[in-house]
Amino acid sequence: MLDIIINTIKNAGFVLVFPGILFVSIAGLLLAGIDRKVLARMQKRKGPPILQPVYDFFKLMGKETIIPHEANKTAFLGAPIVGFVSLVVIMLFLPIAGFEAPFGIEGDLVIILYLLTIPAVALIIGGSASGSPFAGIGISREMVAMMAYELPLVIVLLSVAKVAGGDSLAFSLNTIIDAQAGGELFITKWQLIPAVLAMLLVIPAEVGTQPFDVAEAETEICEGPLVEYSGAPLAMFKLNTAIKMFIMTALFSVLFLGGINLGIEGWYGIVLNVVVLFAACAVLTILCMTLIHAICARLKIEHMFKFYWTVVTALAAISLILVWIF
Amino acid sequence: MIIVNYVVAVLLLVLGLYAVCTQKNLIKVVLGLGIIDYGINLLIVSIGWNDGGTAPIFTISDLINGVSSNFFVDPVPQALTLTSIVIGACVDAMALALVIMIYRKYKTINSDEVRRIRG
Amino acid sequence: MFDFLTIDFVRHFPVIAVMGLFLCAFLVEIFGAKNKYIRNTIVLVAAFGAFALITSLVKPVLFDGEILAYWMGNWEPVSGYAIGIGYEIDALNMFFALLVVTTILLAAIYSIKYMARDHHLGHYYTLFLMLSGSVLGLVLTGDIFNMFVMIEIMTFASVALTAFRNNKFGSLEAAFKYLIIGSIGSSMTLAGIALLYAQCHTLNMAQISAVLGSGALSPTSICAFALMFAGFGVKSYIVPFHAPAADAYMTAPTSISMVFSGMVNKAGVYGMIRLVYVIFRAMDITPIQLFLVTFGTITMFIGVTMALAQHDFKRLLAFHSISQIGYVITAVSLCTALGLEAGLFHAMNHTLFKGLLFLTAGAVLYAAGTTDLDKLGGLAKKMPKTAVCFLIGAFSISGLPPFNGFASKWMIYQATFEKATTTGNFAYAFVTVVALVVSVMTLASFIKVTQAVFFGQLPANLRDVKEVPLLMRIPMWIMSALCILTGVFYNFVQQHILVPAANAAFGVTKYIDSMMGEGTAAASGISDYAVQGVEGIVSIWNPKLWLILFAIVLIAVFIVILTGDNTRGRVLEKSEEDSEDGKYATFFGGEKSAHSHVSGSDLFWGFKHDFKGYFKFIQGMHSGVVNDYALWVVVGAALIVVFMFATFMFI
Amino acid sequence: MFKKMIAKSMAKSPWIYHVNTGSCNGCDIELVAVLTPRYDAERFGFKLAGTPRHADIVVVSGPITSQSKERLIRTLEQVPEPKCVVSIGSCPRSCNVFKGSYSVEGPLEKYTHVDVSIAGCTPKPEAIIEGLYKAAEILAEKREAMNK
Repeated sequence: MLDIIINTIKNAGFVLVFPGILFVSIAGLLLAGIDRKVLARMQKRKGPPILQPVYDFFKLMGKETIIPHEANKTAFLGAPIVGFVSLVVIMLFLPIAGFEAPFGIEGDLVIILYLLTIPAVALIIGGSASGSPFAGIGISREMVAMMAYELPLVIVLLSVAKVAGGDSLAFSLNTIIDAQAGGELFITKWQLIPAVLAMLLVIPAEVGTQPFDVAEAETEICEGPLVEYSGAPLAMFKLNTAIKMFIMTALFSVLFLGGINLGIEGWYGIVLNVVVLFAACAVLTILCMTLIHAICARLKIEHMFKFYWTVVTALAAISLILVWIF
Repeated sequence: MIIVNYVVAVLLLVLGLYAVCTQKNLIKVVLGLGIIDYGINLLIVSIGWNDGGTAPIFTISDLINGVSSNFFVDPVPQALTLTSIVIGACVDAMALALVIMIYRKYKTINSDEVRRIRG
Repeated sequence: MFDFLTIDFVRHFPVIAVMGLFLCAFLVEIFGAKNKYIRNTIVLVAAFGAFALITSLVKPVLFDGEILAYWMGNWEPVSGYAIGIGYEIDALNMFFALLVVTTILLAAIYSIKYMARDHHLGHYYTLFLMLSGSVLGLVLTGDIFNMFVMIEIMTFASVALTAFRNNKFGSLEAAFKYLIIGSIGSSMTLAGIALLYAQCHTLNMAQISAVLGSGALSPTSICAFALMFAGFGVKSYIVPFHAPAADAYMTAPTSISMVFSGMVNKAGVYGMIRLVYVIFRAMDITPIQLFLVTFGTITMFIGVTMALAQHDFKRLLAFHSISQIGYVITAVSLCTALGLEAGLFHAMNHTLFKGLLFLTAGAVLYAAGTTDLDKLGGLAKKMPKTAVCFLIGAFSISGLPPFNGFASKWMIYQATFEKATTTGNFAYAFVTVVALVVSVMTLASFIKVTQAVFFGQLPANLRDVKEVPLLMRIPMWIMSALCILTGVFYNFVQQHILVPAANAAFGVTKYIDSMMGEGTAAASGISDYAVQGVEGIVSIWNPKLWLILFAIVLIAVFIVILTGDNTRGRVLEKSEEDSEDGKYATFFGGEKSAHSHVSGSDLFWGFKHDFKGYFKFIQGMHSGVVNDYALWVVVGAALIVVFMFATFMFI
Repeated sequence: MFKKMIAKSMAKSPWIYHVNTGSCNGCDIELVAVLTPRYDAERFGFKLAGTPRHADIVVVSGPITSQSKERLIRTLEQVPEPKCVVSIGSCPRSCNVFKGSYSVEGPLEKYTHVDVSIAGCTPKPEAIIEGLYKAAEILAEKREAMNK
C-alpha cells in the first residue's frame, strides 16, 4: 500500500515537475525567449526580455476565448490540450541528462516519432475545426510540411538506431544512450555527420520557425490554422510551439550527444546535467533556428517540400548508407 | 494424342487473354472470358485422361468379382470440369446481362467509352 | 455452463455456420421478399448464428490449440488418400473466420437502416448472405477445389452487389470490370488447381502439402504455384491487380464496401498465406520473401498516392484498403515471428478501422446524399457522433497512438528493420522507410477527408442534415470501441490470438498430421518452419501509465480553466440563429462572412505540384478501360510465372 | 498567483492589429518604422498580429471612408476582450483634410471608444511608441476592471 502511494507521488512528480509539465514549460518558454532575444541582437535590436514568451502566455490566458459560429466547439477547444498532453508524454519518454525516462521502454523511438506528429495533427484538427478558409490553406501547408520533414527524420532515426544497435534491433533511446556512454558521442562518428546536418535542418521545420513557417504565415494567410484562436487555447498552442523547441533540441542531444550526461554522482550532478543540457539546447536553438531565421526569408511550400525531399533526404540517406557499409 | 489437348488448351487460354486485352467491344471481351474457361476445362479433362482407359463406371460383374478388370480414367477431373462449366456459364450470363445494362445506360459497348470511373 | 461444448460437438459448428448462411440466403428470398420484419429477422438470425457458432470455437482452437478436422459426410481418407471434402480449422483459419463473422454481423445490423430506402431488398440480402457464406467457407475449408468454388460464389455475389444500385454513377461499369478481372483471377486459380491435381492426385490442401513437400518442385507444380499465386493476388488486390477493386468499393452500397474491405480481400490474404506458408511451404526461400515484400511495398505506396489524388470519400477509402493490404503482405512475407504476427494484427485492425471508416462514409452518404469531397463540409456540427467515429477510425489507420493501427504498424516497422539488421539486407531498411512515409501520407489523406467532410464550413444545401439513426450508429460504436481496445490491450490480443495464428502458419506438420493422420508429414519429409511465434514482445504501454496520462489530461484542462478569466468573457457561444453578430463570424479580413470552404481538391497543393509528373502518370494508368486492367493482370501474372520458374529452376 | 501573473503580463505583451481605413499610408509607414531596429518596439513586447483574434490593441489609421466603415466595425467586434483602440495621426481623430468629403464618414469616435489618440500628420515613431505604451497600461487597467 505504502509502495503504491510512494510510487504515485513519484510518478505525479515526474508528470508535474520534472521532466513533466513544469520543467518542460519553463524550459520551452525560456528557449523561445532566448530565440527572440538573440534574433533581435543579430538584427542590432535590443529585443524583448527573455521572459517575453512567459508574459505572452499569461496575457493570452487572461484574454477572452471566442468560439466562432462555424467552429466545432469540442475539437476547437480540445485540440490544443491534446497537443500539449502528447508533448508532455514525449518528455516522459526522453532519457535526458542522465535521468532515466519514466516511460522508457523498448522501441520508444517509433513512439516518439509518432507522438511528435500529434501536436501537428492537433494543430491541423483545431484549425480545420475553426471553419475558416485561411485555416484550410494553413492546414494543407502544415500537412505538406509534415510530409516533407518526416522522411528525412525517419531516415536519421534509422541510421542512429543502426549505429547504436549494430546487428540487433535498437529502437530504444536507452540503447542509443548506452552506446554513447563511454564518451563516444555519435556526433563524432564520421558516418553520422550528414545525419547530424539533416537533423539540424529537420528541427526548424518540425518546430515551424521561419523560413519554414509556411503554415502559419501571418502576413500571408493570417496565421493559418491559428486564425480563429484567441485566449487560452491560443496560449496553449504558443506553449506547444515553445515546448516543441525544447523537445526537438533535447531529442537531438539524446541522439547525438548522449543525452548530456557528465557522469557526476549526486543531486548536484543531476542539476549540473540539466543546466548543461539546457545550455546545449539553447546553443542548438540558436544554431538551427535563430540563425536561419535571421538570414532567410520564408519559403514557398513547394520549395520547402522539394528542399526536404531532395537535399535533406539525400544527406540523411548518405548517412544511412554509410552506416550500413561501415 | 494427349499432347494436342494441352497445346490446344494453352492456345485457347492465350487466345482468350488476347481477346480480353485487345478487343474494345464488351461482348467480345465476354467471349474472350468464355474462351479462357474452355481452355481450362479442356486442360482439366485432359489431366484426368489415362491412355486406354474406359469410363469410370463399375459394372455389376466387377462388384461381384471384387476386382476391377478395367482400367478407367480419373473421374475427379470430370466432376471438376462439370462444376467449372456451370460456373463459366454463370459468369458469361452475368457478364452479358451487365453488358446489356451498360448499353442501356451508356448507349455504347465500346470499352474506351465505358470509363466514367478513372484516375 | 458450457460443458456441452465438447470438441466432438463443436467440430460440426463451422459447417453449420457456412450451411446456415447459404440456407438463410434462400429463405430470405422465399419468405422475406415482401415482409421486411421476416426478412430482417432471418438475416439477423443467420448473421448472429454464424457469429455465435464461430466464436464458440475460440476457446478450443485459439486458446487450447486444437485443430478441428472435419470430413463432410464422414468421408475419411482411404489408404492415405483424401476423398471427401475436408474442413480443417486451425488457429490461422480461426483468426480469419473471426474477422469474417464480425464483419458479417456488423454489416447486417448496419444494412437494416442503411438499405431501407432501396427496393428489392430480398435480392440484396440473398446476395449478402451468399457472399458471407462463401467467404466463411473459403477461409474454413481444407479442400482446394472447394476453395475455388467459394471464390467463384464470392465473385458472383460481389459483382451483383456492386451493381445493386445500378442507377448510381458507374456501378454497372465497376461491376463489369470487377467481373472480368475477378474471373481471369479465378480462372488462373482453377488452372493452378488443375495442374496441382495432375501432380498430386488430390485436392486436400494438407495432403497436397505432404505430397509436394518431400522434394524439389517439378515444373508443373511451379507453374501451378505461380498461377495460384496470381489468382490469390487478384483476390487480395495487390498492385497490378487492384484497379477494379477500387471501382467496386466506390460504387457498391457502403455496407457492402465494408464487407469487401473487411473480409473479401482478407480472404485473398488468407489464401496467399495458406498457399505460400502451408501448401507449398516456400516461405523460407529468400527470393520468394523478397518478391512478396516488393509486391507489398509497391502496393502500399501506389495505393496511398492514388488515395491522395482522389476526390470521392469512398474511392479514397478503397485505395487505402489496397495500401493497407500492402502493409499486411509486406509484414507477412518477412517470415519472421514478429512479421507474421504484425501482418495478421494489421489485417485484423484493417478490418476494424476500415470497416468503421466505410460505415462513416455510408452515414455521410445516407445523411447528405453524396460522398464527393468537393461538395461536402462542416458536417461535424450536424453529425457529431459520426464525426467522432470517423476521427477514431482515421487516427487508427494513420497509426497514431494509442489506437490499434499504431500497435500493428509499430510491429511492422520493428519487424522489417529487424529483418534488415539480421539479414544485413539494405532493402528491408528501405521498406521500413517507405512504410513510415506511407503512414504519414495516410494521415495526410485522412486530414483531407476531415477537412473536406467534417470540418470547415457547412454548404447551404446541407443545412438540414440529420444524424444517422441509432441502428446505424451501433456498429460504428462497436468498431470504434474495438479499435481502441485492441490498441490498448494489444498484449492480450497478441498472446491469445496472434501467437496461435502465427504458430499455426509456421507449424505445417501439425496441420498435415491432424488432417491426414499422425506421421504423414514426417513420412513425406516436411518440417516446421524454424521460427515460432514469440510469446511476449516488448510492450508499448505500461498499464499504470494510463492513469498518469489521464492525470496529465486532467491537469491540462485544469490549467486552462484555472488561469483563464472565470468571471466573465469565458466561452461565449451565441445561438446559431444570431449569426448577424460580427464577433462570432469567421474572420475574412473584415469582409462579411460568406461561404468559403477549402475542400478536398484544394488541399496539399505544394505536394501535388512537386509530384505532378508522377500523379499524371499514375492517374493515367488507372484509365478505366477494362482492357488495360486485364492487360495489367496478364502482365503481372506473367511476371510471377517467370519469377517463380527462375527461382525454383536456377536456385 | 495566476491572476497576479496575468495582471502583470497584460501590460507587457500587447499585440497589435493594424487597420487602415483609408489612410494616405504615411502613418502606416511610421508604424512599421516603430518595429525596425532603430526604434525596436519589440523590447516592450509589441508584436504585429496577423488576425484580430490575437490582438490586444487595434491601431486605426486614416479617416473612416464609407467603404471601410463596415469592415472596421466588424474587425473591432472580432477582437477579444480586453482590448484597446488606438488612433494614429490626425485623420481618425478629426478626418484631417478629408473632412467634408462625400466618402468620408469619420471620425473614429463615432463608432467606438478610442483609448489613446496619437496626434500628428504623421506622428513621430517616438510618439507612436509612447502612445502604444500608454494603451498597454490602459489594457492592464481594463483587465483589472474585468476582474471586479
